[in-house]
Amino acid sequence: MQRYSGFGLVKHALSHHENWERQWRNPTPKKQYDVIIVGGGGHGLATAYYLAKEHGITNVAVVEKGWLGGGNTARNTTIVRSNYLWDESAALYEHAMTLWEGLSRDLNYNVMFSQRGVMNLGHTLQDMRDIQRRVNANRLNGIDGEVLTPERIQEIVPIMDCSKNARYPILGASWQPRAGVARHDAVAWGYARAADALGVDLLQNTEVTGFKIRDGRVFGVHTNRGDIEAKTVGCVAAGNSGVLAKLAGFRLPIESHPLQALVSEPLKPVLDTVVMSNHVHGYISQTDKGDLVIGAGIDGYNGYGQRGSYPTVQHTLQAIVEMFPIFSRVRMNRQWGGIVDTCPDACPILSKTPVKGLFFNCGWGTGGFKATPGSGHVFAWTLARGKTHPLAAPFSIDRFHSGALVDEHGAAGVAH
Amino acid sequence: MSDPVATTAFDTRPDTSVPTESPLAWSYHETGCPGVSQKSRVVLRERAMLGHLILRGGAIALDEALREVLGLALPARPGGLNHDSEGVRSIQWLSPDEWLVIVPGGEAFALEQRLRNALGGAHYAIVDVSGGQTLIELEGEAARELLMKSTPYDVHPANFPVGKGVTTVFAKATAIVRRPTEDRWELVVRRSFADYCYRWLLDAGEEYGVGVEA
Amino acid sequence: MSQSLKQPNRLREGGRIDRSHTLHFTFNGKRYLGHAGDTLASALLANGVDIVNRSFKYSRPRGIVAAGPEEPNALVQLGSTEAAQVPNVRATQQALFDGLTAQSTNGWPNVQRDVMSLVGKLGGRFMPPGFYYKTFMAPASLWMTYEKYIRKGAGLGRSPMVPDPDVYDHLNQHCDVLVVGAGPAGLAAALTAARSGARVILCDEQEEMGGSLLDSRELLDNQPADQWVAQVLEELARLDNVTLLARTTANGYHDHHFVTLHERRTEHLGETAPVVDDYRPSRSRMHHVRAGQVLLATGAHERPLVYANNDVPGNLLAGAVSTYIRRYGVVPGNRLVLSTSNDHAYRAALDWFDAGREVVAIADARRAPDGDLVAQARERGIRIIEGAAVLEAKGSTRVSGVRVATIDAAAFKVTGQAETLACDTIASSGGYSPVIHLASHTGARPSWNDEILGFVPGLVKGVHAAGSARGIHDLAAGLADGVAMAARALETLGMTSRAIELPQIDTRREGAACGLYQVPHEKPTLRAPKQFVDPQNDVTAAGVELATREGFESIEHIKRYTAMGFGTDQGKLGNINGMAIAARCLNKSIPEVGTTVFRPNYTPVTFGAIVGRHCRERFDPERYTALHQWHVENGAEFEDVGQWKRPWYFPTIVNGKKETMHEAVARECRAVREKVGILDASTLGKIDIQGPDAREFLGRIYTNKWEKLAVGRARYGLMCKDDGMVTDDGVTTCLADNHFLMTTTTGGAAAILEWLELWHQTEWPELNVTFTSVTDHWATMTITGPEARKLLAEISDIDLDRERFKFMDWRAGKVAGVPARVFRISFTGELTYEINVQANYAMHVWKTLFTHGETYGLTPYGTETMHVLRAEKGFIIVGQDTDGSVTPEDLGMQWCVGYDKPYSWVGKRALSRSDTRRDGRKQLVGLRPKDPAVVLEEGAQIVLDPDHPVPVPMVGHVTSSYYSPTLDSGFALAVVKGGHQRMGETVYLPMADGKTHAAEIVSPIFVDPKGERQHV
Amino acid sequence: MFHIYCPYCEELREEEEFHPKGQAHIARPVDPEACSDEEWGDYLFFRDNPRGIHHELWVHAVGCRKFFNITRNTVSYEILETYRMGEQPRFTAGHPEGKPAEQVAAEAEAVSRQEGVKA
Repeated sequence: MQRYSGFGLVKHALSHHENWERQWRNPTPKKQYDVIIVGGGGHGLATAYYLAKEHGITNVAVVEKGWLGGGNTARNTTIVRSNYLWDESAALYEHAMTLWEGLSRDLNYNVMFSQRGVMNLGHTLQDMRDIQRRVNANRLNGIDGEVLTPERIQEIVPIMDCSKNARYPILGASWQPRAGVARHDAVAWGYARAADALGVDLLQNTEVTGFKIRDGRVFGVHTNRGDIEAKTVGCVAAGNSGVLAKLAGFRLPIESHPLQALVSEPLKPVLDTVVMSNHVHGYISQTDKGDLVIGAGIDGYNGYGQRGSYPTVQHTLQAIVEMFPIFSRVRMNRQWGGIVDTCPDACPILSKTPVKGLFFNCGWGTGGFKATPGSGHVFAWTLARGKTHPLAAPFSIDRFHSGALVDEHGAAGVAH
Repeated sequence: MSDPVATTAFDTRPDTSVPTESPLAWSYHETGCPGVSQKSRVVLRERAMLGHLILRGGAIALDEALREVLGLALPARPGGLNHDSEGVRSIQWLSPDEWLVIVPGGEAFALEQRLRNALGGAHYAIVDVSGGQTLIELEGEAARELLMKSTPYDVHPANFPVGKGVTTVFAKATAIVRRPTEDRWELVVRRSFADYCYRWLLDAGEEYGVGVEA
Repeated sequence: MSQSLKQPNRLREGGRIDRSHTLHFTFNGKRYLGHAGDTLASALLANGVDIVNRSFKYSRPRGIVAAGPEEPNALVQLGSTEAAQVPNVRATQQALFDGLTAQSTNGWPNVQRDVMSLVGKLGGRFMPPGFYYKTFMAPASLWMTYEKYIRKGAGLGRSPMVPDPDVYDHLNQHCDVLVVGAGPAGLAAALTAARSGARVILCDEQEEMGGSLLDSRELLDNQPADQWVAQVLEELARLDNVTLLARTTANGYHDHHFVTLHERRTEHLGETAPVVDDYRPSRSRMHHVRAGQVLLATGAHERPLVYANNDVPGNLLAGAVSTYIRRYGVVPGNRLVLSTSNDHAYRAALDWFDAGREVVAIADARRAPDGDLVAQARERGIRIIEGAAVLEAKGSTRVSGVRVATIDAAAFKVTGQAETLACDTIASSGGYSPVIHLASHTGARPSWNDEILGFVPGLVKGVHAAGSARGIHDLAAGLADGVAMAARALETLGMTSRAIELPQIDTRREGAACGLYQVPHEKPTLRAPKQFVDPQNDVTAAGVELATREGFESIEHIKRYTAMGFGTDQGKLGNINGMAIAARCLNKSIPEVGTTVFRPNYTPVTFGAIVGRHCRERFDPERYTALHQWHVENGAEFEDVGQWKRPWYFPTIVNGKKETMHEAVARECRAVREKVGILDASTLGKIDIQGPDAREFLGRIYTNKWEKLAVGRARYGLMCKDDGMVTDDGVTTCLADNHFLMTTTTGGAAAILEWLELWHQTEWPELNVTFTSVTDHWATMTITGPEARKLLAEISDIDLDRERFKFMDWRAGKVAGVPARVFRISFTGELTYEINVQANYAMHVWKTLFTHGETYGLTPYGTETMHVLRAEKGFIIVGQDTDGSVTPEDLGMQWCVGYDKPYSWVGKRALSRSDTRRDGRKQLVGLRPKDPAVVLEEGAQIVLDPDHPVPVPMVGHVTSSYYSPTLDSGFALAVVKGGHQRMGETVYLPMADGKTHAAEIVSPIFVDPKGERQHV
Repeated sequence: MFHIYCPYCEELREEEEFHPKGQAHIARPVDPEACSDEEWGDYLFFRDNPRGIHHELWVHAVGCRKFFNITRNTVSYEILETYRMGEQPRFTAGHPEGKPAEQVAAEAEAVSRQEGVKA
């Protein structure tokens, strides 16, 4: 793999950039692999990378029906945080956070992970109870965080309306300084390049049309480019997980919903942190290019159309202008939608399935991007050993039968 | 009262005169009433303290009872709104088994009693909701445009003839929108949302010089 | 302030501007003149302003390229005051008004001499696409420092820093046919639909309707085209089934023909909406249109050619040149070279020539151009260089010349010797892309059409494209297409279309265009001077090529790697060229490279317009009870509970000082425990339930039993979802045998009503029962405390004898002369009467209670005191002491679970799942802090071993915690793993400040554990 | 934003008046106590989540308050039909163009005879 560095950049500039290598190959599918990963988004690519790097399993194919990182990786609002309520989710997301902190160097690809802090606002007394509960739990779990007063919030974000005149005045916030944002596309590309360099075949425009299953065991997949065999198959297909499960002959406790986001036109820097409000329902940060990136809510119906309903966007902008009245004259450039796979308890599924050798990693709902490295790391371990990683154990499909849900709705409301 | 536990029907109106407050009392106090002037292209008027009854049950039995008691037919079609000849008593379709009757204040309990007598053993329910909602009239050339600002429902005459009423979204609340006559519209709003709706109407109606007839 | 009073590029006559009406404006601190009818862009060009901005990445000087929404460069900051600032206004779409103040968004110290340009010049080559990803990695900790500097260069315009003085609103519209675009096809379509009696909305984004007809060279019925426009508009304006919306952009096409139209109502009048008669109209208005059928007559955007230095000011689109000359009377230069791949662009040269300025040459990429416009150019003696194109522009702040050579477009080669021509303006045209954006919003994929060398829109049912928007660029054919498409739309609606007579137009012969996107250069693309594809994001042909070399082969990857199309113009100018370059590099055809997906908005829309009037006090409704005024007048502080404003506490003035919440709550609590307090409980949800099966229904939906509840009695009930988790609670009263009144939590009212309906309508339709919300009908006043009976007795005719009106009974009677239902239920543990009267009489009853209450120390209290009092009794608040993972058994409420009810009620089955049966579930307990002065933090986590290293195992958390004036100590409710078995154990609560509190697990009932006080 | 035909109000209404309530035709097991944990979990949580034709339950919350079903394509979002509780869809994954009316009637008849299955 061609090493990237500032020095290298200068060297290439002098040769008119004619000598850059491909970041990844465009290989022809082999007949057989040790492991097939279905889904070439951030999670799938990370899984492939860690399989190769940590477990020495390099005979791996990532099968992607479109382009790498073209699903929710390309469509989210890039927020990374780990201040989840329950021990199980906090451990998983904190595992991801630790990996985030070294990711650019590990991949030799600057994913622009920017720890500019994430603030979750509270507008009601119950919001504040929930915030205190979560921050206290985070602290005892070793995750950074504090509860901010409105005065402190105003210091950190001077442009926010922290007055009592707001319809739902801000009563406080949780604050995770290590949290922040990353450059979403770069995460997919960085993992893709690093995995490819270790020998992983990244098969784009390759759609899985079925699973080869015999005696309750998977031994490969059918694709539009022919059959590919492997004794271990991991599905990491986010919104399309339900469709894959159906092909494998079972159902999941998952529904795919539209989740929308939007950006403003680029503005001179005006907002340095990430501000989220579950109560008035909007969250916002500003990219290095100057766009305000704004996340809207989930639409209540199922949808694979990568678009949602207009009122959802309207309500979100109302919330944003409620928090930041100065943005009223700022203009919205573009909106789009992703397909989020949501579980009833707002937690993921990292699990064996009724089919031996077939594993699913899905149900991340609105929390997928921030989990990318952790999800891939834990899932690679699971695929490599054929048994569930301890951090993944609470997230098995079985919990929907036993009732042992990890209910993040409790304190996170809608967890983005 | 003799019966310590009243029967299902319960007259909530005092027989002596006690002070009452309409759902908009706070709004009049806090927000005030912009006057009606030459420039007013829309005028609001609250018809407070009317009797509002919800009827539930089968259309056939209710229709018969209503004709007998009120001389009014039950609107069978969705969105139907029938008025008596004086135009003061009305019945509106709300759902396939639910209707709203609005009568002058003070008539509601007697009407309920008479309906119960007429309905006998039929399956039905009558619920007095007089304290829970109020009626606001809108009149004037800009009334329809004011409604267009407020509700996503199509209020164009082609879609909203006289004698229609629908429950729909009103700004961020809910309201029943009715068209009793060619020039007059009615909103039936819930008490707790009345102030919000009132302030919304004044704000949205400022463009039309909205006035309030107190 | 310097000023320029000449408009050197303004023609003496012609155009649609009003020369008698002169307007003043300021750009980058300099004053200029323009005319009514100008856009900011036309006025700047009239004044000979070349540089309007600096580019984003390389800080290159940029000028105006286009005349419409595809303009990538001329983005300005508008506004003379802080409040009026608008970032990133496109000068080509901003009507000039008197006093307009604008400045370039980039450039320091100014746009003419920008120090960053040095960085761009020297460093540009070190900033290929994706350079961020390849560097700034070491050391990791320094990225934030690098980023700080990178961010300094971010953004175009700036946000205002004070709130917006303007207002915005929405109008909900419905129509049979929505016609987007009032050019030839749109006008013909609208007229057809209108005459046929359909409800029609016609919108157009420009200041005037007419589209390309406003600068057309063609005659309609032997009259200038704009006269036909005027006739049609006059007729449409007269018809009351037509709504005409000028200055209105269809910015988003949503599902089922819901289209948002953004009408700029005052942006042409001033920087804020002008106030007339104390009334400030909305600055802009969003029309929410639900259309039966939609006709997209959105026209086409011209594609520029991609050649070296094509971003130097003085490079314009050919069509823009014509527009500026014919519509605004502005010739944006003196000596023109036109580079074209088609006939249509010849208009620019003809218009230029006819305006009396020099056309140096036309470089036509076709070998033997042959059409009527070509002939007209030849007639004028204009030099046409066949088979050639402009390879490169010369000049830095303004075009000074061009290098032209013959090329082989297919082989992507320069075939001849380049010739240098002196000029100051280059007009280019690489063909016309139908405006497919709105159709693309619907999710339908466009398809490539080789005939027109462009994408034509994919169309979902009910959407029709007409005219240029589907590649029919010929005027007569476009008009006819408008009529035909309108007829098709009307037919779908079941309406008969009435034909209209179309104007007579002389046929014009046009030669075939050739496909030309990037113009070859003698040097390979990576070594040639920069050839811009997307000037706004400084995306070059070399950048696109580099991306493909690095393995980015999907067009989406290329766009993302280079940022192509991510600007505020969403790639209107550059996307197709970029795709063509990618196709060349990848050796594929354009359609093989892929289509491009456009998203709303078509052009950017102010947040305010989307928000409308739903801001500030109207952001969310505030719901009030019938007693709200009294609460306000008596100094209540309010708590937001759902949408309700509930009194939180009632501070009084003691010794000239307002009580703190703590003081007020202590006083209110004592009043209830010692005398009598009063709470406005009207916000509780109330559902009237009637029917012979009402009791059966209650038994199925509640966890506990209802079959024996007698008339006159009330009972507490708990509701679960079918997963066994508690979802709501409340008291339900038996009014008559088939008639119940259910109360729900304040926040749960609407959801529970829907919940009941869900079960009734989908699972148990055989049950004869109805549900009606009566929340707002009844006002509920709770008087509670030892003196409650005496107080009530003074103003009620109800027999309050403790034997005849027992705890959990209700009675009807009169209170203060008003018919009331009085419930003897208690949420405080004290003797309590809940008085329910029709809300219109509530204020009278409430005030009467106070008239009589003084003797008894009647004290109003709010939600905070209510919480303290109920927590002292161990009564839960659903949503505070529960969180969706708590069963009735976890709460220790087995007494409220009918295990042996015959019907498997909602939630029952789930209680026997393995996880709900296991030991060690979190259970509700009381906590007594070892230090009575400590009030534990709500949300504090509970541990068994405070010295355990991080991560510290947690066994539960505090759900409710207060100071109890009755106990004179802090106390709390908590959920603790296996808590019911841990009574008496000590647990620890390590806090953020480093302190660790110890507490004892106790029963959750702190006051009156036997419950005697409520029975007195 | 969807435009939804309410089969009770008998007209098209705006999506804002409705709430989606998930997959349609999920009947509560007739005898919950006889269900295994797995069966109960399936009923509570497991869903078809199809890409394409989907039957879903909606309620006309701001309107007639009636629940009804919608057959909708989850990719194009096109609504193929709406129908009342107790009725069966004409458009299904197996019949994307719609079943003949007689077949629908016969199926509805068959379903209505099954006790306890109203959803």
